[in-house]
Amino acid sequence: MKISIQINASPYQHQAADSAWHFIQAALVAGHQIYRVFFYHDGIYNALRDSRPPGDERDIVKRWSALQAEHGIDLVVCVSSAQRRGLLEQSVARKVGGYEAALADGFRIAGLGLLMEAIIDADRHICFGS
Amino acid sequence: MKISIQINASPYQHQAADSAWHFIQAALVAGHQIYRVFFYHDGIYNALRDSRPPGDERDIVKRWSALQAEHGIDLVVCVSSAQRRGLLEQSVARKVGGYEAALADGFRIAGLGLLMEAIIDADRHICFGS
Amino acid sequence: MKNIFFIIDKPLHGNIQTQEFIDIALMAAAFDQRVLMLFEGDGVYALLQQQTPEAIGLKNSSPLLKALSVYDINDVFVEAESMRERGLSSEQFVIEVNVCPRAELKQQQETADQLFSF
Amino acid sequence: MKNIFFIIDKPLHGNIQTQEFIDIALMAAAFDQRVLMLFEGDGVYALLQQQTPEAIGLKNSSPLLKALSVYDINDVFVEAESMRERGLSSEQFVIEVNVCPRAELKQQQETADQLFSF
Amino acid sequence: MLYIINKSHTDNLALSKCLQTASATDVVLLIEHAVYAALELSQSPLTAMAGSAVTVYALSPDMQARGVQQAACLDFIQYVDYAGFVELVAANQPIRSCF
Amino acid sequence: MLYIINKSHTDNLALSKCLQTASATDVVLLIEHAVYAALELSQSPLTAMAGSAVTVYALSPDMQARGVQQAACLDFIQYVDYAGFVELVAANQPIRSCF
Repeated sequence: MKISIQINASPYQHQAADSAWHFIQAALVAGHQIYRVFFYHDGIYNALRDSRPPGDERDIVKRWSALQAEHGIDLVVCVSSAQRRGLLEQSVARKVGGYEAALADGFRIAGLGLLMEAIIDADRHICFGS
Repeated sequence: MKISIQINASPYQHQAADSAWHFIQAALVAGHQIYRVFFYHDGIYNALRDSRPPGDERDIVKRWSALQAEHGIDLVVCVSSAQRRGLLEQSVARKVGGYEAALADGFRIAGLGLLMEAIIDADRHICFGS
Repeated sequence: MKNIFFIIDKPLHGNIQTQEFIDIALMAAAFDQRVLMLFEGDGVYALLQQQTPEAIGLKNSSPLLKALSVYDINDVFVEAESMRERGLSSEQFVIEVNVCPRAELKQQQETADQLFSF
Repeated sequence: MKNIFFIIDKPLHGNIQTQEFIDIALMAAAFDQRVLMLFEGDGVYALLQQQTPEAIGLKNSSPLLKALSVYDINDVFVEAESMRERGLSSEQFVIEVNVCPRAELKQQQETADQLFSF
Repeated sequence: MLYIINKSHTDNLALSKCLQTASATDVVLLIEHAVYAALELSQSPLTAMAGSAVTVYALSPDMQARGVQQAACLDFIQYVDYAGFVELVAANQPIRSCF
Repeated sequence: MLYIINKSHTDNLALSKCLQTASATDVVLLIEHAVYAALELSQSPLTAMAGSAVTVYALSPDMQARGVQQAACLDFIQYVDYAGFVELVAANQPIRSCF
């Protein structure tokens, strides 16, 4: 089954990113395909590359990057949610002197169209929020 | 009267930053002193320099910077909240190849001791959260 | 074409969440999906006239509701119980809506391909 | 020295908020302030034994509660009504606490210089 | 004691809880989504408080933002703008933000 | 329909609301702070649901994290781990995340 995921809340302050990650792990083990993970609202903060949690805690951002590296899962950050909150596309960052490398490895920034595509093509779309 | 302020929630997704800002404006007009604004928990996202809201909306981050520039109000971002969530001190950012200029103008990053100082020295300490 | 049911149970002004949520509904309509919108709980307050978020420096999002019909989103429902609990009548709303009882809306939701809330 | 009253009304595990909040209390104690802690509402669940957040990959924050006495924070209260509503007894808790009725805690709060919740 | 409530009563029990212990010397201030509780027909825990000694304020700019009209509110509610909010903070101690 | 509830019932009315319309074909899954509602002595809206046709699951890893013991839960509650969560998602349509 093709399952699409949406994350609407910031990491650490809410359990959404943790719940989604455990769900995805179990879905992969069960042989399902994760069509896409779409980060919306405060969910975009999951993609901040400079996140440095204490060494004895899980690293949520790195865990997302690893999910992409190991399973090729498409991690998409909504461009309008991100721009409002301080995470810029590389081309925009370059133009305004912002942080071109703010996005952690494995994520890409794109429009709401990719969310629609996921909803239309996937068999299930599950939201995790605050 | 010396009033100290604490912001515990992210901008835009919650009204906390707006409520606090209007409160501070009114307090200044009434002749009170704003001892410090301390950003804790997800409140640290108020200090992301690259935030670019649409042109027809208020710019929360710029508004904080202006408050510091015009009234010299001390804007302090908690170092441990910030590091966990992806906003690094300049010296740390330099060391790990992060974004040295991630912090918007007028903010500084410091420890919880500055919150304690504010609570002890100020006549009132008001929290705004989600 | 999928039936996508958007459920708004939060007010319109004060933060960006509801506005960002409606953006998804408009995008779904632009993608030629069948969009149904339901206002329930405190979401019914989103429909009130005379909201002036400019009073706290916020952009007025009420025009976004008026844009629904422009995007051919005409299946806009309000839960009757939520209105009654708040003493509201549909004349107080900025757009025309279908007032439906909770039980009927539940049946409608069961036929949806996708339920969306936030 | 100020009387600072910390009110915890949320569980301990699942997210970082409560842990970050307790950090403030420890810091206040380190600054030689008089710290009082009150667990009420769902906050009483924070005191439960046998929490194993490792099951969902989270760090166990229960030791933070045991650290309170190390920081000389001994005025730890639990609202009796919140415990009763949840059928909990203080033997189920990881630390020793003072169980107090709501009305008495209200009087205590009135004497505080600073009330802190999150 | 000044209670600052910022969530809708249909979302959160903070308002109910503070009214359980609030006394004549206490002040309750409704801000943000909590202003809906001032409405007479809101079925909020305030509707049972007529004649009580507790003083309740609502932040009028937050009411305006949401289209909450004073004429539709409970008659014992008082109104403040941000300047009044600051005055309440200066006049009351301690303050509890019920977030 | 699968309802996913993630907030404590003392914080939020999502669980009450979904139980008002849930029928025999519906499934309710409690995750995150919502698992406290499975406790027999929680005074949650579930405590009045014994004998009802609605199927209620609680996510066991979230229970363990919080020290919520199965022995202290209502006897009609069923338990799933994340693998079971995935199975519930695969088996039910539509799904409503009540956040």
